Amino acid sequence: MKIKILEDRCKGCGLCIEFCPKKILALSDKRNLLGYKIVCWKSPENCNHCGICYLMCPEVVFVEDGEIER
Amino acid sequence: MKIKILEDRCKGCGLCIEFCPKKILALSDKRNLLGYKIVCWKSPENCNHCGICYLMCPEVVFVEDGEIER
Amino acid sequence: MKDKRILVKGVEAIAFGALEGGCNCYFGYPITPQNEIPELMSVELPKRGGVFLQAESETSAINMVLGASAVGARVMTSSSSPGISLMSEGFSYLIALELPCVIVNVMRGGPGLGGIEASQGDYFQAVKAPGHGDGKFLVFAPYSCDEAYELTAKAFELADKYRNPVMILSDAILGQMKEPLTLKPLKIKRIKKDDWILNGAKDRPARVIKSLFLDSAELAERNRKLKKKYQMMEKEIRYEKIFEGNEDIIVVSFGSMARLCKEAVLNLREKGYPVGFFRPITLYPFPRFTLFKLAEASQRKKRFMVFELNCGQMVEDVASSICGRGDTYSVFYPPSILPFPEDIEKEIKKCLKYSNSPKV
Amino acid sequence: MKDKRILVKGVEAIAFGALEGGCNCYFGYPITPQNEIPELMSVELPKRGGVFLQAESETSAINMVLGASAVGARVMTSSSSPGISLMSEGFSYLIALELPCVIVNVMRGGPGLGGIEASQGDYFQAVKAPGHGDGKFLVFAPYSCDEAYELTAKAFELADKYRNPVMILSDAILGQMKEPLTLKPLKIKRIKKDDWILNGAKDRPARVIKSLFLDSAELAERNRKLKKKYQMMEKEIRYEKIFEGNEDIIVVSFGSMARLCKEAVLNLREKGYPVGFFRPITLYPFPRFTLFKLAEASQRKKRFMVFELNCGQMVEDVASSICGRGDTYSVFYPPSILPFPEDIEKEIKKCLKYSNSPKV
Amino acid sequence: MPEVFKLPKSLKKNIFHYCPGCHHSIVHRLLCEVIDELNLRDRAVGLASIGCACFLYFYIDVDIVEAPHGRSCSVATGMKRARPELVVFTYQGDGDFAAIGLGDSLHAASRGESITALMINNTVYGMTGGQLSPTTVLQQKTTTTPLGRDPKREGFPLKMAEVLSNFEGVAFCARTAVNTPKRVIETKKLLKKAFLAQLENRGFSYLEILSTCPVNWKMDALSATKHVDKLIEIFPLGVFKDTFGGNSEI
Amino acid sequence: MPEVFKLPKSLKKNIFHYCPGCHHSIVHRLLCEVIDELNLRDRAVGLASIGCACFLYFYIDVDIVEAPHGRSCSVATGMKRARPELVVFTYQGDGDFAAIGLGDSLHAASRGESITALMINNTVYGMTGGQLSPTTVLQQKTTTTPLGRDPKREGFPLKMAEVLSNFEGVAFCARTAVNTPKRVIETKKLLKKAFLAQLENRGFSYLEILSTCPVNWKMDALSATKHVDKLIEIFPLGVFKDTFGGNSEI
Amino acid sequence: MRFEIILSGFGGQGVLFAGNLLALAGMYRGYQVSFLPVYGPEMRGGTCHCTVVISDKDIASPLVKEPGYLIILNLPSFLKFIPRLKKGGVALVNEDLVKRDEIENYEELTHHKRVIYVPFSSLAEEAGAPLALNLCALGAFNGLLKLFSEDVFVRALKEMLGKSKAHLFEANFRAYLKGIEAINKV
Amino acid sequence: MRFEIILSGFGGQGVLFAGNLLALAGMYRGYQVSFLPVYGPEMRGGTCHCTVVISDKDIASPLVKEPGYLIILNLPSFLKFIPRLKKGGVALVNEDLVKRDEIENYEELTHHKRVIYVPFSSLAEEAGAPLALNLCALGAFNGLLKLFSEDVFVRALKEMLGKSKAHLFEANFRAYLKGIEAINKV
Ligand SMILES: Cc1ncc(C[n+]2csc(CCOP(=O)(O)OP(=O)(O)O)c2C)c(N)n1
Ligand SMILES: Cc1ncc(C[n+]2csc(CCOP(=O)(O)OP(=O)(O)O)c2C)c(N)n1
Ligand code: SF4
Ligand code: SF4
Ligand code: SF4
Ligand code: SF4
Ligand code: SF4
Ligand code: SF4
Ligand SMILES: [Mg+2]
Ligand SMILES: [Mg+2]
Repeated sequence: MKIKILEDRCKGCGLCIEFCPKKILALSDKRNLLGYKIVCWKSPENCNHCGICYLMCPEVVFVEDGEIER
Repeated sequence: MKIKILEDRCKGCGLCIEFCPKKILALSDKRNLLGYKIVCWKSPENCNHCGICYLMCPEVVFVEDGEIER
Repeated sequence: MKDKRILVKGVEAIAFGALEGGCNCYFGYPITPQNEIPELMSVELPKRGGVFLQAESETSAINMVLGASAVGARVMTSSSSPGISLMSEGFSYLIALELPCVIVNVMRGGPGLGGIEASQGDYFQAVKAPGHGDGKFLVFAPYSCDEAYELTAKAFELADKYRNPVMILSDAILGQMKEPLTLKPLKIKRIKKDDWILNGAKDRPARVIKSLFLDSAELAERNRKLKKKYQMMEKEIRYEKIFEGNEDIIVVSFGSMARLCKEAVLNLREKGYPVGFFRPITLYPFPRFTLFKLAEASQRKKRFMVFELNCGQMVEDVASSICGRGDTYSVFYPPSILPFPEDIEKEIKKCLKYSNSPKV
Repeated sequence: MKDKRILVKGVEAIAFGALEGGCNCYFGYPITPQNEIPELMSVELPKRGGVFLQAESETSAINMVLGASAVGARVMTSSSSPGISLMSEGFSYLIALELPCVIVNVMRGGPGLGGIEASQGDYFQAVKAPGHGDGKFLVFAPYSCDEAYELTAKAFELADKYRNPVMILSDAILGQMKEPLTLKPLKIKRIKKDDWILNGAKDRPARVIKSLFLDSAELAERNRKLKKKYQMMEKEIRYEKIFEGNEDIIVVSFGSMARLCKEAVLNLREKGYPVGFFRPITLYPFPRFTLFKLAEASQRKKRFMVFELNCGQMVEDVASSICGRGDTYSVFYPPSILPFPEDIEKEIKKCLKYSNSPKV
Repeated sequence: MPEVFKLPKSLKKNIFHYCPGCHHSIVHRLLCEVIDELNLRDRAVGLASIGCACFLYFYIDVDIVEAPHGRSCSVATGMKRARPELVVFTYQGDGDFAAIGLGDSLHAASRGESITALMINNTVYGMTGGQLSPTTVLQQKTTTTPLGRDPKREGFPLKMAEVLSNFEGVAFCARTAVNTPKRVIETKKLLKKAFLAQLENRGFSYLEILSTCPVNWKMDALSATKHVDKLIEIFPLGVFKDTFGGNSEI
Repeated sequence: MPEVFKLPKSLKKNIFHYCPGCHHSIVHRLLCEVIDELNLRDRAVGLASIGCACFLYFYIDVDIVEAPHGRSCSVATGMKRARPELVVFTYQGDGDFAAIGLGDSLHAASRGESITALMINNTVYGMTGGQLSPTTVLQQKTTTTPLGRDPKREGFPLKMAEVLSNFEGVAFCARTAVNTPKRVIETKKLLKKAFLAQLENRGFSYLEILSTCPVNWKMDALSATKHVDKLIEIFPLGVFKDTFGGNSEI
Repeated sequence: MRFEIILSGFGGQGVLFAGNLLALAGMYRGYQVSFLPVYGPEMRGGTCHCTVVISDKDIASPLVKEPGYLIILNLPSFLKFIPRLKKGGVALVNEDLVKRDEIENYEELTHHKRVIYVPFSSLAEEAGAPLALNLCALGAFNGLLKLFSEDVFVRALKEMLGKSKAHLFEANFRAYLKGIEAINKV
Repeated sequence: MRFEIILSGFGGQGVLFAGNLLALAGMYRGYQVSFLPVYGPEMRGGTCHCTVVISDKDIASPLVKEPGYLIILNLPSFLKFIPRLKKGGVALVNEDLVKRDEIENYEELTHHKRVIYVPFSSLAEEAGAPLALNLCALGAFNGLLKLFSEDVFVRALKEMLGKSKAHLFEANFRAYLKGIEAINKV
């Protein structure tokens, strides 16, 4: 399974970054259309698919690749 | 102390009669201006001035003689 | 005598009318002088598989009405002046959400707690501002038990038709007096609501019933739509008139007061006085145009005497309807001082005598 | 420059006006677009030994106002349309109990939740039926921060003077815009209330403040008394007019809308168009007589264009004031679609061109 | 032993308008006795709530204002906040306090307003002719529950004293009755405590008094008075919260 | 373990309007998951209450009606009474449910209405800019308590789950939070139970969810999320009433 | 033909029941009728009254300024309504509770008015139905005016009593007959 | 003399602060001013804007249909307000967030309008005050129009920051100066 980041939705709140047990997420310098700096992978290869980022993200940014994007 | 019955106020509810420990009160056949049959003494001489009639009467009918009447 | 004739209070006639109109849910809170409505409904509705619930306040009652209406019930509430005030916010939402329902106000004398005798003090509230914003009710003012029965039944149909609350504006005389009522079956249309009610998004997109429009254009659009609806409602305008064209004076009055006035006018006409009678039955939309025409009916300038059980309210609508084409007189009886028909006759005769100075 | 000039929102100007008017108690509940009032009061009142309390709802807020007023406080609440509706019953009681207070309504677009942009949709509610029964408020409609400050301060004096609630009817444009306010000290009278307030029956008979009158005559008497009071209030009528007598068109408008209209009218007058301007500042009592006189000012029949941010409300009062002596046009902008002065100019020019058919 | 056979000073001489056997007026008398004994007349303000007791001012000789139905605790809040030196009490029915007024009552309690609230619980709406009240007991017939209160439909009787005892702002909270001489005497003590709580600024004080409504219960005065004993099985008497300490003697 | 990385079917694809770090939308997602898993979409009706979540209908794909501020439980009552086959839930803020709506909420609970009420407790009025709420904690600064909530002036925080647990009509009543992954999972379980209580017609079911309001708390998203732990000291998490029996596993 | 009647007495004297019954009987007889009670808290204590109109034409107003008939069950009612009785009108008065000599300016009050005293309370007690003095008064009224037959009255009374109070029919009817009997003797 | 300005950007970009500050400086300078923000839930997410009018005459209407000036901090704002800019009007645009090539029919939109690009975000970061891009924009604006002196501006800024944010003065003022500097180079 590949996790996709729906960048449009991210508000850069940092919750996923904080709670990811692998500490593999970070804020990038890139801004989305809403003006927020968005989340990005530091080392996706270390992801254990625990789902915590999905659980904690208030914006439903992390989805399985293939889920319909808006 | 003499207990006076303010007949105008009585509504004949019977609470005093029921609770008087001496059972010396009764309803008379007389009606007051409001149309209620009013309370009366059966045997005032047996009164022990316990005050229960005063306590229970919803209409403040029993007063010490000399209290201002309306 | 195939229709049953029973002796009932006006408020009972309203309740029977509601049942005839297909009312299947009632939510309300006790208040004099209309308690017979919930009391009757609490017996009748459960029998017919309907819902009766006494709410903990008028505010919650009107919001239960809102909920029941949103899922498709023919629902009603009833109250009296202070209770109606407590429903104002709910009224405004019902209008905005375009939810049909029937509201009965058996007015009592205000302001404040006031008194429970007959009054028409809530005329303005009913026709001008049932709540905040520009919303309006369709307002019926019956003046007899038979009419209360029929108008209330009809109210349910019209509420559904326009997706708008309909108010029955009554008062304590009509509400509390008994007179014979003919319980005749009426042809009240059931209107299909499957296309908008909330009943679970089964095999269709989910629906939203809302009044919040943060987009200016959308909000304006919604308001224009409502305004158009009110204009459409003019089709429902009803009134009663006794008028041949040459009367000098036209007595205007509604509800119970109109009963008293009508008796006075009929008496005077019998005696040959040139007095006509006009009774708006829909208070909103107001029969403006008919009144205007009445004012223009002949060359002679007419006097419109507006009799009300309040401090003068409907008189403003009469004045603005006739646009200066006649003179308007306000004869008002503040809540609780009821005139007798004889008193009204006297007032009219006085007015016939005196000159034509306008008094509004 | 001895008076301090600050840049504030209209709602802040209202709050400063209240403090200048001697307000010492505030009870209210948050609602956009007037939250700056309670927020400012929560800082300022405690500093001055006054009372600020956020109620759990508008209904309880207005009843806290009632309590504070009964014991003699200069008390105020503020809200916006839906919250104002929830206060209707309380309003009616305040009027009936003859308790002074100041109520601010920073209107938003209704009905229902509507939108929070500028609207004048609660005109009818404010001037015709703040609650059930025949009660009335004295209603001020400021159109600038300076005026909001002065009228609010004055409102406290007049509320005490008439023992009647006074309403400041504002809207989101005036409420939320900032402009310079001159914080000048005003001469607001303190009115003695020792003869009626409830402060413990020490060395005097106990007092009762009530609105329940089961005796018909008493209730009618109370209503007549109130009606007389409203007539007395006509002394407080205020308006602004730009008019020389020969204008063909008079633009009538209040509050923020009047700012837009005034700009349009001034522009047109500069260009030589025969256009006058009339702005009621007291909405109740309404400057009926002045308008009537205006209509009669010259032989030529005038056109009154009534611009409002609603679906047409004040236009009815204008029409009934001029009694057919002129023609009335309703130019209405349902809540949230705001015209610019340019648009208004266009409307006026259109009207100048076309013939004289009355439209109400 | 209270002083009997004396008309309390603050009791007006008007004949009560209550139905025969209605306990409202017993409570009125006790209230007047307490006002007299605590010397409150000079600074007391009472709230006449909407219900059978809305004419409170005809009987009790203190400053009184009428509150809209259910709003007494909010009106009292406004008064007390504006003039903390006043002693403010409400006199409310069960419909007024616990139905339409529930929000106002509980918020005042929760804020710990220093006021004294009295709720006369006769389990019906007396004034309007005997409709269901939040405190109507299960199976009780009223004019809007012709078949008796059914918990499936109308839910359960609200026990206000119990509910209030869980609120931090509440300083004193008790339920009593006046259907026996002993309870009348006890009620007066509790009434006094309820006022003392206010005088000492401890917070919200509440006294619930079980009462009768013979007319709407369709009973004679005596049966109604006895029937209160049945109510006590559902609404137990007692002090539910007392910042004076459990057994304090007044 | 819930099914992660799948957009719930009943979640609309609109981007939430909430501020960064606001937990409202976490609850939205969980709600959608539960609606999907219990297959409720066909017969669910939601109440969008006035508060930051008044746009519920932009996100949750079930029938939704807007309720006036505080009235959701009454509106829901009307719906459920008229159509008992519907599954009716409210989504309310602490201001909506416990301030202006307290009467409506408690009466619906007391009547045992078969509805599910969710209260998102962020201890302030988010929508209107951060004013005092009944659940604001002591000393907390809000725009209307610039010096912090003082129990002498504003009273004590209202603990709705505790209050409701004493009502006979309540079938299920719990408090939870979504500020850690574990709690998110737990919350979903409790949400499900709250709906099951309705599906089994047991009475009123209530779930209170502690939430954040970073903007009005004047914190960044992360601190706000952590701060919920502090709130839990005042508003303990747990199941306060459960007619399913204490330890039932869903 | 138009009869305007005001009935008045204490709260417990069954005045509203009697007025309602009267109107109902009138309706069964085929007349137009209206019945206007007082209601609300006014009912509690003090006097209680109602207005009945029976007519062969439509009744526009249920209000009556000067009734042609009064049925008076107690003293306060007498004092309140006698002044409104039409000249030449008839008042049926409960002799048991209204004593002529307790009334100041009695002559003036009753000038040009016919006052018929009947001891309704005692008669009702005699009939074994002390609470039915209202029925007794109705008996007297109909005995005087003969507005409707016994059949019609019985039907109306049974309707008014309904199932729950059907057992009271006999006693009530006896009191009614007592009233007729008494008026016939006057 | 009358300047009509609309400022627009994201919620967090300090648009309302800048607008308010501009009006305040105008008032200190002795002009009539008005400042009309958007408010309420609209503030949450999406674009946020406000209108400032500065004039030497009374300002009747705070509403502006076709502003003479725009201060645009992000792309959505550009798309929303450029069409309303008066012919011949000037738009100061945040180059960092508004890319010409991301805009369809750019030419048409900006016909007869002067668009000045300044990288407000980067400049603010350069100034060590990344959040002060709004001040940077104000610098550019006043640099262009020279409506008020530095004194007046400093007084207004200090007033706006109040005590609680006084420590931010330096950073904000640096960003302001950066803006002036940048515009002078254009
Ligand atoms: C807003 C409003 N709703 C309803 C009423 C009618 N009303 C008067 S008293 C009352 C209830 C009285 O019951 P309770 O409070 O228990 O007092 P009781 O008469 O039983 O002593 C009601 C509903 C009213 N006056 N105002
Ligand atoms: C009758 C009424 N009063 C006030 C408001 C304004 N208002 C909107 S939301 C809200 C409170 C929101 O607080 P809460 O319920 O806690 O929800 P949150 O925004 O915190 O999620 C208020 C007071 C309103 N819309 N209607
Ligand atoms: S939790 Fe979601 S919104 Fe927050 S930073 Fe991570 S992806 Fe972005
Ligand atoms: S799935 Fe788990 S490990 Fe992978 S990014 Fe998300 S939180 Fe980190
Ligand atoms: S004082 Fe006691 S004994 Fe005497 S009458 Fe009263 S109750 Fe009976
Ligand atoms: S208790 Fe009072 S009212 Fe009742 S019968 Fe005795 S004296 Fe009369
Ligand atoms: S109706 Fe009930 S509460 Fe009211 S006075 Fe009569 S007995 Fe008392
Ligand atoms: S204001 Fe608070 S509750 Fe509302 S969206 Fe923002 S963070 Fe969430
Ligand atoms: Mg009661
Ligand atoms: Mg909240």
